Amino acid sequence: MNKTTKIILGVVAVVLLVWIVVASNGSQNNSEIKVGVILPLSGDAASYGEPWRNVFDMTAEEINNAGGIDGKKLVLIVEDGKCSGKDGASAMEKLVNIDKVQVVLGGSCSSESLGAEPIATRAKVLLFSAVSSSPDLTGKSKFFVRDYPSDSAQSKVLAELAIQKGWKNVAFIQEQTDFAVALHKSFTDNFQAEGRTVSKEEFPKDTADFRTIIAKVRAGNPDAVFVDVQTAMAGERIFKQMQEISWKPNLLLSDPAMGDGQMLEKNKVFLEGAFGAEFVIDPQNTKLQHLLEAYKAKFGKDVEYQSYAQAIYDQVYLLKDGIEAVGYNGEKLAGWLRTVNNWQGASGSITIGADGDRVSAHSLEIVRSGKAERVIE
Amino acid sequence: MDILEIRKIKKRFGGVLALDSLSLTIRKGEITAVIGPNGSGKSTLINLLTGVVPWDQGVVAIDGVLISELSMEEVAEYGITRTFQEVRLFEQITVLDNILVILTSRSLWGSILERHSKLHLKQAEDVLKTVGLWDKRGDLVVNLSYGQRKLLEISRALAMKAEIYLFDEPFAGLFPEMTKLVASVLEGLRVQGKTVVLIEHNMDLIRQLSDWVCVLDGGTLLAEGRPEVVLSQREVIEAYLGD
Amino acid sequence: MEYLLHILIYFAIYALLGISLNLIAGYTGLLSITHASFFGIGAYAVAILTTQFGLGFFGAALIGMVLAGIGGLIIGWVLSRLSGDYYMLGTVGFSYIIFAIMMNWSSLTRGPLGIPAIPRPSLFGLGLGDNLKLFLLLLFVLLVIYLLSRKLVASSFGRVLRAIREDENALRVFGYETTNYKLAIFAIAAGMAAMAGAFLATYITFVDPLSFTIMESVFIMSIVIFGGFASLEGSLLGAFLLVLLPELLRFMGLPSEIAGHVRQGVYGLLLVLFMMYWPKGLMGKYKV
Amino acid sequence: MDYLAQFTLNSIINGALYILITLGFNLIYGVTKFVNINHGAIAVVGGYTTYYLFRVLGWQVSVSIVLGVLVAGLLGLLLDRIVFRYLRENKSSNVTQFIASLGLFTITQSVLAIVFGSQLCSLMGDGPARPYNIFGGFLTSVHLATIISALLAVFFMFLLLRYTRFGKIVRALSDDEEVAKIMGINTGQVIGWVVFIGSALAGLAGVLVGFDLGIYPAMGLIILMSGIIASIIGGIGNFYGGVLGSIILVVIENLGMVVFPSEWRMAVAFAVLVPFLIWRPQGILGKK
Repeated sequence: MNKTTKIILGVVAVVLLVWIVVASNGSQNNSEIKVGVILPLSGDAASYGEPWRNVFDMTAEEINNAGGIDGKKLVLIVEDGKCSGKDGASAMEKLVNIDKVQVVLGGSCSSESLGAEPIATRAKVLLFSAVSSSPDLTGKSKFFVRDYPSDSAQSKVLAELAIQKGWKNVAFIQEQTDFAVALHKSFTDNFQAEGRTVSKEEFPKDTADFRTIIAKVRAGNPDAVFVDVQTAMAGERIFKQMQEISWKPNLLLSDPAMGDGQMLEKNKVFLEGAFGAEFVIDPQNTKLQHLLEAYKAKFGKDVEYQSYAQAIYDQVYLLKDGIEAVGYNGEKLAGWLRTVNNWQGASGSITIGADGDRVSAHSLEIVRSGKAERVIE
Repeated sequence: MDILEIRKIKKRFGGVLALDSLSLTIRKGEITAVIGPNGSGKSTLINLLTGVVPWDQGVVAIDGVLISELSMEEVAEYGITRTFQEVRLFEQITVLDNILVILTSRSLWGSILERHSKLHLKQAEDVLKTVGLWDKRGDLVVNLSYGQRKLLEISRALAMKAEIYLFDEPFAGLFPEMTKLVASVLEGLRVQGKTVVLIEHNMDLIRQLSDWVCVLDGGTLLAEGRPEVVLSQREVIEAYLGD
Repeated sequence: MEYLLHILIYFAIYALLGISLNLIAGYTGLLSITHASFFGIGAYAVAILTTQFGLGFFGAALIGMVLAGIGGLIIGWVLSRLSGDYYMLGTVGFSYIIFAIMMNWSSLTRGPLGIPAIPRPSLFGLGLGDNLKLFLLLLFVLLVIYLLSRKLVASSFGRVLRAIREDENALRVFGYETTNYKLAIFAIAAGMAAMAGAFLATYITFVDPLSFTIMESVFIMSIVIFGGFASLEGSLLGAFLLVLLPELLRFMGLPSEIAGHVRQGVYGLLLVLFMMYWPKGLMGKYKV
Repeated sequence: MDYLAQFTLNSIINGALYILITLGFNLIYGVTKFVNINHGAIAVVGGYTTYYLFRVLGWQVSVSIVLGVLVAGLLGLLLDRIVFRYLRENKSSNVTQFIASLGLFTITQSVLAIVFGSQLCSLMGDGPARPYNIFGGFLTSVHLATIISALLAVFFMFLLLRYTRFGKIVRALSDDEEVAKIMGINTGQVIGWVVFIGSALAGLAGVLVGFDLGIYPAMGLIILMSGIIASIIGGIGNFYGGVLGSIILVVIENLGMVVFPSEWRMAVAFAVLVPFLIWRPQGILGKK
């Protein structure tokens, strides 16, 4: 590397620095509302980020076509959080300091939200997540709100069912994500008593080969198997490989699997009689149907991770109502969101408690010929 | 007085018997030449004496002390040092550093805390001057010519200030004036009473320099004695020209 | 300005990692892909000790450095017999084992949940909480470690390391216990990486296993490769470019779903080009 | 203990996959003498090509499989010609080539992610493959295909190496490149053929994984790591070593799964690698 290339590199480095300083006092022109979004777009969790990004784009386009918010155009600035605290913080710093947003929708992985939250609190920017479900985020900061229920509610309902069914040993096949870990923990707290046991086999995200895990769980001949996955696709791979060793145990599903109508339909024979708990999903919900059709029309395929998609869809519309009510200000919006009560969205009625979490009425459901039907006690 | 003695040393590499119960004595303060056609066991002998290769059977005595095995690190403690036939220097650092690394303290903490005394630099200067490389001290070794690298290896050995020097074909490929320089270095060592073991093919140099000659063939000692006696023996010449 | 500070803090952390890895890779010729694991050990030590045992930042960071140093000694000893791409494979193996411990030992590290709410450092009661003070502290540490490394590299110890890099067996014949030197430098560098991890933990106030994967080790290795082997200033330049380059790509307005992959692809391409045309890196003095 | 049958069958299936990967890897290592990380990504490319032809364009399945394997072989050859031949001619160390292969791996993975997205795509379409009950355990048609093709590959390679002139040359080359050169062998051309065959085998493995479990861009490293560990245990560069190593690794992994929780699977595999690296880096069958 002779002298000249070193000089060129030096110049490039200086230009970089100057550009960032200049760009860092960008401004919020008043003809549009710039809102930040943090999603995992590369690395291991990219398989979640891509479909969610489509939902964000579609929803924003829908709002803008219908006249935007207070007549202003909604502009989403998407940053890659790579599902890690470090990169979540980087994305947040950029959105807050360069794009000067008042609201950031995200992070998706809880690690992104945990990384971004301190920055949001310092900069008095609303961090509004539709997907992060880690219990560590509950009531953590005035500026953190989520329209996705914490997981303990869901597990409690399923634990009660298991006890009522008289099952003694429930085996978990649990994905190594914050969501799934929390689900297992709250289920165990509610179920493990009077001689009832919970066993667990974990698998890293994006595992494809479940053969040995399934064989091992089967060897413990549990009364029921809790398929505790973050995505319906992971569930689908497990069901496929269970059928390949023709084993049909009693099944409990986490809500990402239970909420994916398309996956239920495809595996309806195997999943007949499987239980799950979701916050009130009724297929007749007009907004939900509209979301599914609009997504299919725009992207030519059914929406993946339906339970998250609807939470994202509602989140953007909730934000629209909030801005129209209290204006585009992070602090006021954070306060306003906490007052939301029984707001009708694609994911049913949304009420957000004082601790910033969505109060959920998780209801027990059972799969009947490919459909998730509510079980009325 | 025998400073180095090996008795009935056997060394086998897979099917090949490199050294076949070889016995040899090296006298102190003398230049002993070890000659023989390629594959006669010369390099194996040197590698054995510098702990690179363990021996299967036999005994090695240094200064009368019997030792069962020799690791590379201990070789210096026994006052032995060597040069390498294929020239193994520290390529991407300077000539001076190649010498200083030999002079400085061996202990871990010593080397971290060591202040560079003038003594080290002086010693390095002397050693490099003897081989005429002092003005090249700032160059990276990788940029030196073949001859200069050979000379640097020799100066590195000198910097060790050892008792026994094993030179593995030091003259190979040298220009005449460099050959004279190296010859004078060897004679200088003899004057200081040091012991030199010289592996070389050039018969004139052997006659000129060595006090004693051992001829190896097929891993055994074919003959040994004064150069003029040994080199004229029929079977020695045959061994060289035969195969 | 806050954003600039954020990037400069990341630059300092990765410069620390680059310098420490350069001591092993550039000066001693041991290309290790475990560095992110020591980075992680330091971060987790601070996270666990401050949140569960109530230690202060500096005490926890020190313990983290000692732990990483011990880890470095063990891994260094195991790998001391290997060289070349075998050595690198061994480090990949250890890198994965440590990542699995971070991810699976949930009673200690809370596994994928990670550890939130890590306190900011404070010295004799005066808070060093806000980013500027934290950055100045980090800059001070970086300066100290940079100067220490320069002195280490210039000393006889540094010269022995470079000789080990060039021809270890030849050096052993001249009486050097080379394994001890390799272990020493490996432990020192591991400690420095743990210090960088400590700062990451307290800056982001949250750690999770996904920040310390094998690909992170490869990223730190590429800082040393681009900057240049055996040149501490090269590592500073490498960290400067590789931390700023991705941030710049954020401004490029690439459609963000492919921006991440484009960045990954570009940096892979650079790895290949550097190995082919500039194996010494931009300011390096040693060709691997 | 009826799951014992299922465990053995699982071991056989995984063993077959590892054999396919190690066969290709070992063959290439024998002549190029460095650990090529991109080998894993080439397997995934094979899988994706077949996916694109068969599932997207709707071509005939056997045609798309053959083309998938060929594309993988050609890509391996192409990259060898562009990058690694240049490095070989410049006498680059195996470490340099290792890092270059790491760069290529990152590029291939990013391109796949951009073109096909990061979603997992299964070549099987929906629905499970039909299971056959074999003494208590279950195998599907895809698993049978995997086992048969692994056996065929081993047999074909055995014949090729043992009885053909090309085989003798390859064995001479893997023993000692200089000797082979002296014997007047055009090593460049032979290496080209070996890389092509090895990459094609990797492509086959990628296709079979695609049918059985489905593929996603980041899968390359996981597939390859097991292959590398198996090669080292058995004896890297040695034809039988790969096969033996695969069987041993699979047995240890599955035994480990009985004792340890399943999330420790890869960590167990690496933990097995470490003692081999220390005491027998050349593997069971290899020579020093």
